[in-house]
Amino acid sequence: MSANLLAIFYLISGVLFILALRGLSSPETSRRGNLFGVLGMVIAITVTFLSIGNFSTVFIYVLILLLLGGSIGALIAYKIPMTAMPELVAGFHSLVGLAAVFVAISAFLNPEAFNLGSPGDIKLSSLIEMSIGAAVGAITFSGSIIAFLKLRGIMSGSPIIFRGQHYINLLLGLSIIVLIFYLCTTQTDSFFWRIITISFLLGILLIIPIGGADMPVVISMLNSYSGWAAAGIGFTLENSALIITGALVGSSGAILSYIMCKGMNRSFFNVILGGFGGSTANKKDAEKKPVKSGNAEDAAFLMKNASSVIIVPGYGMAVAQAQHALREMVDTLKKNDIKISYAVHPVAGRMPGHMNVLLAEANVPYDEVFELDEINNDFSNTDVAFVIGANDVTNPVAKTDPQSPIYGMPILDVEKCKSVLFVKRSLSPGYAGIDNELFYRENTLMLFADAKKMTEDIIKSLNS
Amino acid sequence: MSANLLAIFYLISGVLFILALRGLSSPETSRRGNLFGVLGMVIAITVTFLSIGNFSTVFIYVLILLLLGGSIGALIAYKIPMTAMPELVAGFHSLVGLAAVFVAISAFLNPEAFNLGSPGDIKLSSLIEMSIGAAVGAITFSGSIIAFLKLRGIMSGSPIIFRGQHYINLLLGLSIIVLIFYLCTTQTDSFFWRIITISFLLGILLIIPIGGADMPVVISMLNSYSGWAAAGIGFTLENSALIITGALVGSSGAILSYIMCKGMNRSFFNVILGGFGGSTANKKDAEKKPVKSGNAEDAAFLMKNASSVIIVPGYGMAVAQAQHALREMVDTLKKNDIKISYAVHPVAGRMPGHMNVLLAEANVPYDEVFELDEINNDFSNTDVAFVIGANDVTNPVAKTDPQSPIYGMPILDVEKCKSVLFVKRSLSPGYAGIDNELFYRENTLMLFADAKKMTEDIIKSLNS
Amino acid sequence: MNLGSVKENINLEKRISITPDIVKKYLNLKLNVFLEKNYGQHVGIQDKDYEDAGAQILQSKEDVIKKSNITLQVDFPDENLFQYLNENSSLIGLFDPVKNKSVINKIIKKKVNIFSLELLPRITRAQSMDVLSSQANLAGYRAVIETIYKFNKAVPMMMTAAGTIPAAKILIVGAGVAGLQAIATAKRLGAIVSATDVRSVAKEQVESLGGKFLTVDSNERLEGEGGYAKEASEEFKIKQKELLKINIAKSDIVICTALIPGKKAPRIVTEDMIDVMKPGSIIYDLAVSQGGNCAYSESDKTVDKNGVKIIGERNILNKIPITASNLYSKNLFSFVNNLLNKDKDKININREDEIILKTLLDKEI
Amino acid sequence: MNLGSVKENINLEKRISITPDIVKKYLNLKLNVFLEKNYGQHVGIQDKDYEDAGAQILQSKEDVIKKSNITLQVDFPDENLFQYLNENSSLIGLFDPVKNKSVINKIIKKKVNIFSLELLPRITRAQSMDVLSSQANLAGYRAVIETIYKFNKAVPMMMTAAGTIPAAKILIVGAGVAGLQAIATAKRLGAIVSATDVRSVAKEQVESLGGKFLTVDSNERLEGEGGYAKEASEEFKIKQKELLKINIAKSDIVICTALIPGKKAPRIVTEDMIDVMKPGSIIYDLAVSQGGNCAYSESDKTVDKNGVKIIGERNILNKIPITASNLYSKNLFSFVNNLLNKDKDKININREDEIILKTLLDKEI
Amino acid sequence: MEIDPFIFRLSIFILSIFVGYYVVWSVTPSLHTPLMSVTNAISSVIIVGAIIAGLSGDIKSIFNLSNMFGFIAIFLAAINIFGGFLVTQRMLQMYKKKKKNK
Amino acid sequence: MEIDPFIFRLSIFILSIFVGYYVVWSVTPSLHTPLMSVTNAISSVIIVGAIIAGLSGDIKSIFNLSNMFGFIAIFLAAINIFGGFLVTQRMLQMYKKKKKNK
Ligand SMILES: NC(=O)c1ccc[n+]([C@@H]2O[C@H](COP(=O)([O-])OP(=O)(O)OC[C@H]3O[C@@H](n4cnc5c(N)ncnc54)[C@H](OP(=O)(O)O)[C@@H]3O)[C@@H](O)[C@H]2O)c1
Ligand SMILES: NC(=O)c1ccc[n+]([C@@H]2O[C@H](COP(=O)([O-])OP(=O)(O)OC[C@H]3O[C@@H](n4cnc5c(N)ncnc54)[C@H](OP(=O)(O)O)[C@@H]3O)[C@@H](O)[C@H]2O)c1
Ligand SMILES: NC(=O)c1ccc[n+]([C@@H]2O[C@H](COP(=O)([O-])OP(=O)(O)OC[C@H]3O[C@@H](n4cnc5c(N)ncnc54)[C@H](O)[C@@H]3O)[C@@H](O)[C@H]2O)c1
Ligand SMILES: NC(=O)c1ccc[n+]([C@@H]2O[C@H](COP(=O)([O-])OP(=O)(O)OC[C@H]3O[C@@H](n4cnc5c(N)ncnc54)[C@H](O)[C@@H]3O)[C@@H](O)[C@H]2O)c1
Repeated sequence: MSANLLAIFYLISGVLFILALRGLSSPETSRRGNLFGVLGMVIAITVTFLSIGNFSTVFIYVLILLLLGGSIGALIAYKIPMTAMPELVAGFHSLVGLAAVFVAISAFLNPEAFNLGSPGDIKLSSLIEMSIGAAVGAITFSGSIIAFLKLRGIMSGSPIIFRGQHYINLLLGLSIIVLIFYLCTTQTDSFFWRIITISFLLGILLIIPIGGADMPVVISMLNSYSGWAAAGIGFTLENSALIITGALVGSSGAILSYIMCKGMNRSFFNVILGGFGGSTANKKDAEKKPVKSGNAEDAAFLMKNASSVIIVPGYGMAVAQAQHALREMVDTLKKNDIKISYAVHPVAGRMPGHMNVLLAEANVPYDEVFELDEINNDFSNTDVAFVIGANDVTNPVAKTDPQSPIYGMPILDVEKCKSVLFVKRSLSPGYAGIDNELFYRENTLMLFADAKKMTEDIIKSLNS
Repeated sequence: MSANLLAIFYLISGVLFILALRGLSSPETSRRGNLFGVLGMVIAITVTFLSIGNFSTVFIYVLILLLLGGSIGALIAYKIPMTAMPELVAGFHSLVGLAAVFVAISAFLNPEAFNLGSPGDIKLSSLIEMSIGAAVGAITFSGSIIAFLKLRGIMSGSPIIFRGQHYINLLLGLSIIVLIFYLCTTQTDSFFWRIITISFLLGILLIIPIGGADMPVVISMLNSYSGWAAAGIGFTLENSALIITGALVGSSGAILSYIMCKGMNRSFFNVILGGFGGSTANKKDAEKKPVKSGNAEDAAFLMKNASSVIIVPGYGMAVAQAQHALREMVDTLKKNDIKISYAVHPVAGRMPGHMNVLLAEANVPYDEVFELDEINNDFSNTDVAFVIGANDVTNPVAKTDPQSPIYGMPILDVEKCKSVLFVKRSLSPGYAGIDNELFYRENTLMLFADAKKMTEDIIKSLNS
Repeated sequence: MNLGSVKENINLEKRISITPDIVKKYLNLKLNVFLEKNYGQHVGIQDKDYEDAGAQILQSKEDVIKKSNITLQVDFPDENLFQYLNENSSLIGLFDPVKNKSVINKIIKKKVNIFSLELLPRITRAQSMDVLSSQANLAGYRAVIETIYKFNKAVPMMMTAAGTIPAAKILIVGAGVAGLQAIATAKRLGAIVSATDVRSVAKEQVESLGGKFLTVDSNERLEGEGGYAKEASEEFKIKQKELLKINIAKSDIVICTALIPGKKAPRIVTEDMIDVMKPGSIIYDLAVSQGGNCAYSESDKTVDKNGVKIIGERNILNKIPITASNLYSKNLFSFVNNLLNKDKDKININREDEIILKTLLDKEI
Repeated sequence: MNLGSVKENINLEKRISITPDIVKKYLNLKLNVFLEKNYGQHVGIQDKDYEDAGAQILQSKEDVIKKSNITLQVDFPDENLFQYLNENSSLIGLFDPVKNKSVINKIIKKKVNIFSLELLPRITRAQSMDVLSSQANLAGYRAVIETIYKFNKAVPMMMTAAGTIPAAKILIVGAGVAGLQAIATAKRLGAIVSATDVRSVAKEQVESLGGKFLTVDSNERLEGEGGYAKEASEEFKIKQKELLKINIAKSDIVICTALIPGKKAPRIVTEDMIDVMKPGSIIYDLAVSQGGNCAYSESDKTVDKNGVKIIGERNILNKIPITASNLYSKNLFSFVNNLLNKDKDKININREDEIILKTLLDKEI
Repeated sequence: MEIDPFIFRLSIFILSIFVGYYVVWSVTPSLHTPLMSVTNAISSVIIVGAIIAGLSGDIKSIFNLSNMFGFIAIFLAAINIFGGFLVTQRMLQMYKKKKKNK
Repeated sequence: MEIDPFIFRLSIFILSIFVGYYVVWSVTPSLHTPLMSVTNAISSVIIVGAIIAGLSGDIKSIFNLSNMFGFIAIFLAAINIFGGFLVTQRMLQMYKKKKKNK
């Protein structure tokens, strides 16, 4: 296979990878996007084989390795519960990181195979590239392992912070640079190995101060690192597939973590460097039971893809005066052919008929408003319950715990819906002053915000 | 200057152009974006000079040409009224197109200078590239000229359509391809000239069937063509600045025309191919007095940058039940520190107090609602009047024409505002059945849509 | 020039023609204002308030009328006062010319220019004088308040721990000025509101207030001149009847406002419809003085038919005399202002002016 | 088991304890329902309606009481009927134990279990029986309707060709259940609503209905048990007075709902405040039967002070008897349901149950 | 006047960074998790390097240290390729199911 | 094993197309007119070609036909460069002014 043809194919696979990411811009095209990714990978692997062309027995081993690894990967992918997604991705990252390190080592050991010179006399530029690749790969590897352990719960999710942490990291980083410099000037093996070792250490130290809540950002950042590592190796191997894809993954991962930080209202640098300021907040989090909290986009997505939604208004809607926004949100949902009803609990709010006043003000048609008895059986056939500023009136403790102050009150069985969205500002209790265990359920997503603000944001997402 | 350094500088200027376009993603960064563009251009030109390096007397001529052209350009840029912007851009495009043609001709005449072989024995790939560049450049040139003439009013803005138009265009397009093929096989001069001639013709034919209203789309499309032409030349000259920039301009122009079509609810292909279907609508437009019609973004932009806005509600607001959306829009504006009042005309709507009922329903505070006498003097100090579904109550004919059925009615002097936005579905009259001359005023922008829809769209724009 | 007003017969009419605010406006036009003693006392306005505003209080009706070049009233002054009316003076009010021909003729004989504001043309320029609109609007509002007051249930929907109170269903017959304001008021209170009318443009107007429009399925065009309705055909009436019968049976409150200018009010709610109404329901017939839209309705009486109350009041505006007077007096002021010449120093009966031409009763009838 | 109810003294009390809908619910619990002849006639419910629902109509009060194991009333039955009450039977109603000690003692002597629902604890489980809430809610609604009916102006703002009608200003004193519903109703009608209360949580609640809260600047915590208010200190009262004086002068309508459980209602609107009110203004004192929040207010009278009307009614719920009865009877049903044992075949006076313990008047008082 | 291929690679690298930057901004936030997993899967193109490393050099000395590292890298990357794409597919399938229910 | 530079240029070309595609989507619609005018200005990089064309070849024969075309192209492109960027600046200035008024 000619070098030109090879380069063209690598270009094609790079473009396919771009299309893969692009596909995710909307759920409709997302699956096609994934297929593009697969195709790109197949092309890249195939032409690589073809370019080497020595279909000896070794080839069989490689194939076996490929299939073996593939089966393991597939097995993991099928077996893993969806909730373990973040740690899975972290685990996978560590593999990429390690692979990058190994490729770099291999090139370092046998530079002739890659046209990079001979051992002890490797081309300067290649040497720099491969050590950067190896270092970044090693950081990715050990960092991902820590992230994995934290998410898996094997290591405590709370940040580990000690004095001078940032200085040590800085020192390690600088020493890597110094070592690369020495490696280039002396071409001594040992420097190379030290670079890798220190990088492993740095990876660990970079991640341990980061709290569990920030892990998704970290994972995306590690993703970015693995991209840069691949790009580094790509330069070494003069392989444009690696360069394109590495740069793509590198920059998209970095941007993604930035976007996620913005979404969570956290400072990007604090998260990446770990432990700056954010530490106390994290400590408090650790003591609480875990809740799943989402944003307006998640809520919009869930409702847009539902066929029926029940709105459960409560006192918080009244406080936020969110009734008009709510009505508008419902109008938007209705345009998507989603069936909407309102479930009004007899004591929702702070005065008899409180919700009715507000819903009437927002011109909600009377025939969409149901009282508890009329609608309580419908929750189990409903996709989403959108609980906006209500709390006590959904609390199942009223049915189960005779000691509870609200025992015996009929409640709206929102938990029977496929998903429950709770819009409120915090985990604080309602009028009765008791905790609501629904907040911690599997099928609950908390939307922490002022009810009006959140509803408006959901409208925005629904429209975009 | 070494070829490598040159390539790096070209890359830098390409990146600067990317940043220039990127800067326009928000008004705040837009001016910086433009500066990036200038910088990129300066770098590209400078290194080109340096790469040639023969600072002979000729160099002086070139400099003079540059400055002469520059002064003319600057003069035009300063003298032209802002309203003539579209035709100006069209005119400029024609220059780029022509320049591309000339560069291609120059290369064709003197291929040695560009390392492309010798006359009559030009490298195949270069020949293809330069003929594509020349053809696209020629189309851009003649097309832009037509667009310019139409917009300037020298040519009629209405589409010129004749039977078989599309077939002729197709034929011309095919013949260009055939000619390129012959040119490559025979290396005969005359084919090259014919390609250019036919392309000029094709450019004219492509644009004449397109109506004046669609011109902005066309201009953007021509922009795209000029980009592709530059890219073609870039391949010929093996110049990465031209390739990067050409591809950038080419794709961004195409996408921009697509986006604009979507925004205007027109089919992209109909517009680009011209005359498909849209013709009748255009003819009707031509007979009416001209109104300026805008979209939600324009309205949002105007109001966001105002310091005070007066809302004038009318019967249309009631029909559309837009009061809640209106209230939300006002809330959003208030967050931007814009002073808002509502001006309620005594007979707005169809019943005494009609507007008050609806504004109260939307919880508009009473102290923001003013009657005619209280507020009529304020219009002259107000930036924007947002007239939503009102018509008769703003019609100045009530003051001027004793024959008019509404003569003698006091009216809200909205026309005294810096800008007046009218939200209504069409130019149809209101209750009194008379035309409102305000629609045709300089400082009026019509927002044709259902009042609720438009208000919601404005909210979206305000938030984005 | 002098302008005056005497006390109405406050048993029949509680509105007044001049409020203290308006006195000032007349003074600005250089008109003197004369009022009878205790002119507004029955609505809580004291003579002192008038004097503070610049009016002059006279002891007797005669004194006022004798002094006045323009006399403003709601209803006729007492017949024995007619003798004191100045020749060429103007008398302005709501005189219902169709019913009061003889009285009017008496006044015309005295060479008094009598203007009756019901006759005002519905042109844009006359909107500020349009008494019918201003008063009908309040009547529509008040009719809802009256019925809700008499209604033995709560109107808005309330879902409470002790069960759900369903929203009351209110039907408005005739969606003119009064009907629309009734719709708005009922909507505000949380009722389920529907309305019907013969004019097809009414549909959009009703919906613009959030009400439901009951459309009679017909292609007759019943819009008459000036936005008023024409009388409907028999076929239309039958269709309307079918539609209403179903809807009235479901309604808790019905408010009737349908009128046809110069004709007897159409009879829309018939006996059989009332028969099927739930006991406790209420019908308010605002059209009662023009003959009524509803069977059984009688002026100033509440008729009870199997638990359905049918209320008819000749003058519902007596229930909100202050607001009604405020608007009425402003309407009169606009009218007087238009009646004066350019220098505002004399009355100028300009028959070119449609407003003056149509309202002036100068031929004996 | 049998359950019965006799006609109230309909001059004082128009509410009833059992509606036809509820009859069915009792039958489902296997209770027989006995009612006196013409039990609901005064509110338009005929004996036939009850019979259709499954109740048995008896000719006399004695018959009903003699048959009943559980007697449901609003107020006491006539004293001469006490003799017929069965031993160990239950009598349930609103008996105002503070005021009616002697009558209650008489009944207790008869070994009758008498339950007074005012004493219901405000716990979540009791919400469906909470008569005070259900009735106060309606009272708040109705108080607004009453005052607006009596008000001689229109309430909502209307900008019209004949001038602008300003929105009425309504002030609500006490933002408990009744106060909140009054706020909601007044808001609906388009009034400018403000409210005040001693409890600081009331602020958020008032604002959640779109009202403006007038905060007395104090750091006293006046929230008592069960969400009720405590009596305020003198200092607080002085501050409140200053605040209210300014605001009442601007108000067209004031609705007083302030109560402190077990105490005389606080006197909040004083003479000097009423002096500065505009003539035509109206005060409705819902607290009148507990002593009134307002100077001059008297039960079942409308007092006129310089044109300011002060209205006090002992039982405003007589004005919406149907809705009030609907909710009251449902409250009673929930209470009875809770009173029965698990198999619903006998009364189970379970003193462990806070609801029963607190409402049962078993010690002579 | 020959340009060093490194310059071209640099251009490609920089342009790819821009593409990556923009592509992600256009992804809807609700798809951020699948995005993460698909980029992870894609980043295993490193396998290209691994294959080269594993199969490079003389066929006889193919089991020397250098190649062994390559082999292991192939194995690791293979896990990631299959695992990554499949898991993404699974996630996206969830989104689809919801749609169909409708 | 040398790769033809054309391939690299092709890669650069294609990646630039992607960048152009994405860049435009992120521009707010209210800036579409300035966007059009700035891309127009940028498209005058064709001047690079023009300069090469104008100044290429032997210094003595510099006024032959080929170079003349180059010269004219320089002139045309120069108009566009100055005109384009300046007009864009003027437009953007308007946006700024409005902001300041506030
Ligand atoms: N209806 C009646 O007559 C009446 C009378 C008195 C008492 N109650 C009692 O009131 C309760 C009513 O239940 P409910 O579910 O309606 O209310 P709730 O249980 O009191 O819960 C209201 C929730 O709304 C949230 N919230 C408050 N302001 C908000 C805002 N601006 N944006 C978003 N969320 C906001 C609060 O959580 P965050 O603080 O985390 O945001 C709170 O947990 C019952 O316990 C009932 O017994 C009813
Ligand atoms: N207030 C009263 O008591 C009363 C009573 C009777 C008559 N009038 C008369 O009514 C008029 C009131 O003036 P006005 O300015 O309020 O109303 P108008 O002059 O009647 O104008 C209303 C405008 O709203 C537009 N519109 C209708 N539906 C719309 C929708 N869904 N979305 C957006 N726009 C919509 C219509 O234009 P498009 O069709 O182009 O959308 C129409 O031009 C006066 O002439 C007055 O004399 C008043
Ligand atoms: N030009 C103006 O400035 C101006 C001013 C005020 C009112 N108007 C318009 O004039 C129109 C009539 O107003 P009005 O209230 O004085 O009218 P009205 O009092 O004469 O009649 C009341 C309503 O009853 C309806 N009606 C008549 N016969 C009916 C029947 N058989 N069944 C059902 N409905 C029936 C009429 O259509 C009208 O809507 C309205 O549309 C109003 O908007 C115009
Ligand atoms: N737990 C429940 O389920 C439940 C049920 C109903 C009501 N509640 C709550 O109980 C509280 C009281 O309700 P209520 O209406 O029966 O109370 P209430 O009738 O006893 O008093 C009415 C209001 O008057 C206020 N008040 C007392 N003194 C005052 C003064 N000097 N000045 C101003 N205001 C004064 C009180 O704070 C109260 O808000 C409310 O907050 C209500 O939400 C709870």
